[in-house]
Amino acid sequence: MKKLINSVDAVVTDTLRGIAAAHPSLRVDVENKVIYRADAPHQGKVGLVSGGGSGHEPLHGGFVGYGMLDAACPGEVFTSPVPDQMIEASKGVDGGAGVLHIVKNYTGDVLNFEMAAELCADEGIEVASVLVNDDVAVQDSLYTAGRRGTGATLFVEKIAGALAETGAPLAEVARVAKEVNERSRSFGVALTAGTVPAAGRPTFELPDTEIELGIGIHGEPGRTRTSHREAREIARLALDAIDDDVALSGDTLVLLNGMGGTPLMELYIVYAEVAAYLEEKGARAVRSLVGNYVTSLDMQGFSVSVCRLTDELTRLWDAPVETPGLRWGR
Amino acid sequence: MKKLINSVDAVVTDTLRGIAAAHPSLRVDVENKVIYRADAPHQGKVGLVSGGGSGHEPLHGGFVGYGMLDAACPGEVFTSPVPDQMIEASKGVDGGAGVLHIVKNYTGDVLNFEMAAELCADEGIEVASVLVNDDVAVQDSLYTAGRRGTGATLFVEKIAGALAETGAPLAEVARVAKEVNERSRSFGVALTAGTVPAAGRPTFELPDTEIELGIGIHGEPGRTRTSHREAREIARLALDAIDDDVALSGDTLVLLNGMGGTPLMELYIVYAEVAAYLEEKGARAVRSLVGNYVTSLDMQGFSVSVCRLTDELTRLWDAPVETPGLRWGR
Amino acid sequence: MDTSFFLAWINAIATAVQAERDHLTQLDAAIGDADHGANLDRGFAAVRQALTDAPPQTPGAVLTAAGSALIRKVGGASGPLYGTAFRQMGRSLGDAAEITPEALAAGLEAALAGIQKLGGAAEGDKTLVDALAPAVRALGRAVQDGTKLTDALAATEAAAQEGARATVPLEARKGRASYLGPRSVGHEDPGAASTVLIFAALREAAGQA
Amino acid sequence: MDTSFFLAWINAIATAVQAERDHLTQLDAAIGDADHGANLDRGFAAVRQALTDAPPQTPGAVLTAAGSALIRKVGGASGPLYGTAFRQMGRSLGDAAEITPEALAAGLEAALAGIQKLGGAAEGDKTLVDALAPAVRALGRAVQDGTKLTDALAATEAAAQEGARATVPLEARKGRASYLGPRSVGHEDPGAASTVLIFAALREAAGQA
Ligand SMILES: Nc1ncnc2c1ncn2[C@@H]1O[C@H](COP(=O)(O)OP(=O)(O)O)[C@@H](O)[C@H]1O
Ligand SMILES: Nc1ncnc2c1ncn2[C@@H]1O[C@H](COP(=O)(O)OP(=O)(O)O)[C@@H](O)[C@H]1O
Ligand SMILES: [Mg+2]
Ligand SMILES: [Mg+2]
Ligand SMILES: [Mg+2]
Ligand SMILES: [Mg+2]
Repeated sequence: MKKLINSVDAVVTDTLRGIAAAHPSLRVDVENKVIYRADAPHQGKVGLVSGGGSGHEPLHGGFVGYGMLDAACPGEVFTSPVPDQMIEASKGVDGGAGVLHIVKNYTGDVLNFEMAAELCADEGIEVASVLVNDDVAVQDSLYTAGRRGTGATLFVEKIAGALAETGAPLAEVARVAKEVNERSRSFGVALTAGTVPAAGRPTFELPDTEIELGIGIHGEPGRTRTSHREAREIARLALDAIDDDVALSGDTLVLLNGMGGTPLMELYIVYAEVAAYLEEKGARAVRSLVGNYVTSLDMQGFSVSVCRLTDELTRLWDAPVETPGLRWGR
Repeated sequence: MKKLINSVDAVVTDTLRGIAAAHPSLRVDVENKVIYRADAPHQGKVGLVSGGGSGHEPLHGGFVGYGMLDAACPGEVFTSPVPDQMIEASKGVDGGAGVLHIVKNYTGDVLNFEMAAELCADEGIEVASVLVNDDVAVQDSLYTAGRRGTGATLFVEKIAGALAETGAPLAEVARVAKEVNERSRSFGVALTAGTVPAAGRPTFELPDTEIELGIGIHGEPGRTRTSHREAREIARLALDAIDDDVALSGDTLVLLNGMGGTPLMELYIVYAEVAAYLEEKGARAVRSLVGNYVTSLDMQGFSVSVCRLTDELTRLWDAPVETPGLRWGR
Repeated sequence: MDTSFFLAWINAIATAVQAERDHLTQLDAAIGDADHGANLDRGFAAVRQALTDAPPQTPGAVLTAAGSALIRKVGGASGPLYGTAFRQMGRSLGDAAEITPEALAAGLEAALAGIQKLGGAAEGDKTLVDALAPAVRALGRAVQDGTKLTDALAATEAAAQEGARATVPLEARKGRASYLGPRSVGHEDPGAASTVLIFAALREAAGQA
Repeated sequence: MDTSFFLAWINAIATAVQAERDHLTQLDAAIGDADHGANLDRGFAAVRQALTDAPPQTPGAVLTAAGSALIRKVGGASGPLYGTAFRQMGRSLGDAAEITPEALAAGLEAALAGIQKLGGAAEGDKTLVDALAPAVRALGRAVQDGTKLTDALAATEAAAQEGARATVPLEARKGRASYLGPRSVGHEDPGAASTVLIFAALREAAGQA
């Protein structure tokens, strides 16, 4: 394992120190591991809090700022944060209008956020939660943990954040967040596995001739392994999985997301195929992002997320945002 | 070699197709390999043209837009573009106020841009050129090719672009571009080498215990190899090299740049050490960027670029910019 | 079993988790996200710290403090689950100074109930419940039969061990491993493996008492 | 030497460059950026295309067209350098239909001068000039001595080969390899190696003529 770190134990703290140094628009509580908008709380505005394991940067800390999150709680690498962080964050951003917890659907995240929400209620903070579960690679059923939350988290954070900025009440912000999640689907492909610092070697081994389909963002292996092939065909495999789940049509917002170790050049090459596929289906990517947004350490690969837009969602997507990871209109 | 591509020969064209699909603000001439601002040329505005080998994305195509470049010419991977591209681009962006060529100091780039500039002059387009040569890892002398152009290219493009947007004349825009270059220094470190698609395997081999110091952005090996160590010490090695060349002091603009295969988490970890080092020297990073901006395919590693700011440069850096790779104030 | 017995138990768990850290992480790498060993090691180090900083005075207080530290420091799925288990067990022991085998068995039943209420996993879902539930049953039976405590705890550990081993052929329905669907088959559940460590530590603590 | 001789030469270069593509790229990987083989292969494929699309009628026109195609299609350092070389040689040959050995030697001198004017490299800088300059001198001497053309070209190739080999111990002062400083020592310059191919192709063309 070769990484730019000081020590395996300090990766999260050192990352937070770097974020603090790089972004004067953020206030970073390194000890309690919470990243705030420097100007939080905002009186009368719903506070948005998210969090999850580290290793997915810029998610979530890079999305704290005007028009998106008010605070983010980074856990250890690939490990959900603890309730203390979420409680601290919720207190710090509550401007009297309540707090929305944006939770990716992983057992750990769900349990820890649930505990935090209960304790927040005890302290008189109104909390609503939205669960993001966009990953079509996972079979959903009443008896399983359900689908993972992946790339669509960015859509939810951006769009709910834009609505919160207008002064909308908690129930409304939670409603739009849920709608974005329901209208979004994702699928991921890995060329290589990432290496968790504490583990010291890649989570799984992939020969040079194979790829993993249906991977998540925690280095877990995918559902199936198949032969490596042209970008065009790989993009098609990913989009077929999405299209099988919910037919692609109309105006869409597309995130072509790098897993951390894949160069932008390759992401653009895949994006060209994604755009062509959508057109074939009679859908259109009217908004798009291509780059590293919801990563998995140094994993090579990509995920594609598609949100079927409504006029409201498009308008909220276009609204100004000013965060380290996403910025326009200001 | 495992890459998300359709074929080795099509990487540049396919990347351009992806850029075209993702960014409606750009006009991409895939056949002639030129990326333009969709609204170019601007009457009375100096046109900014840059270009260089592909594999450094988002440089240069990702920096085409309001407040930065008017056009970019991507060559084959790690190969400078050809004069035809530069001539085409210069014609396409000339709004009567002349064109500035921003050229990274590599023999190939220099020679091809020189030829293009001569042919542009023949066609009545006024061209000025600025050479970027910020890499302190290369010993400079009258008898060598001189220092490479690396991360500071982004500074030059942003700041000269901002000045051009004000309607400043060609000589002024060229003057500020040169000033930015003169005030900037860079140094790069690799943990692994990138793989040129046509070559099929990494340009050099590095054991798990070693790193390369003083690497460029073309997969060329560095000046020396040393043992892998803590991020803190590696950052110090890089900044010592810069500080030895020109003492670091005062207000600075810092780019902590990923080489393409290094996750943002590690870049932040290094940035924390960079900020601490500067403070130790009595300098301050008053502006900064942390991320993948001037990359080298899938190479793992980073480069750090420092520009000693003046009030004028700070103001121009802060001016609005709207490109796929850099965006604020609009 | 007095306060120092429970302190010894927790200590033995911490030592075992540290020794087996890499093994647990490797199990988690196969069907999870390669952090179970690191999670628990971080958690039980924090537990040790908490018990040193403010030494609890009753068995119940030891377990409640341990559970709280796990919830505060682990994160992930195992933090709230094991944390809740220890807290529920602590609550079940009340403020008694000396714990009978019957109370121990009842406490572990409460732990299991807490985990199942929180995580919703049934036996057969390929989670730590698959080791915990048979262990709790084995202890209950042994105590009812009046078996000697050390023998009862040996049977409990064996049941946990067997339950853990029996997770290998299962397809996961809960936790991260469930994302793998059929590919989760053929691997031992890391949480079940760490549950075995907890019962081995319990047997050890009883052997030394 | 007539137009078809020069077409045969260019053709032989293109064939050799394609065959040696990986070798040239590997040389460039050691001290450059691993693209010299790909660059020249792309360039000479374009040259072939250009010569087929609009067949030139004189030796000079063949070389000028080849040089222009290289400038248009290669990029990098070698594109303008080799491109200029062929264009300068083409200009030096004028519109003669038949080229004497003396004119060939003069043409290659013009090529060398063009490269040195553009790139500023002297002998010993570890560039293609280190193969080209001795080859041009060897041809000049042989022609002056009235050596038979095939022998003269064999001597030329040998001189290029020796010059290329002599780049191994040098420290680069021009081109990308210069960034490596002392670490460029111990490797053959890729451009020098491709220059050898050009002279081998010339000897071959003469042998077949
Ligand atoms: N819903 C659940 N109920 C009971 N145990 C669970 C549940 N989900 C996960 N687990 C247990 O947690 C273990 C994983 O713990 P850990 O790796 O520390 O957390 P994470 O899965 O968040 O990375 C699994 O092996 C499993 O035994
Ligand atoms: N200034 C120069 N003068 C002469 N030859 C040069 C000069 N710079 C580079 N070269 C030659 O170019 C070769 C490299 O060509 P190539 O790899 O195609 O271009 P690039 O260096 O742009 O990648 C070197 O091996 C060297 O022989
Ligand atoms: Mg985890
Ligand atoms: Mg090159
Ligand atoms: Mg885990
Ligand atoms: Mg080269």
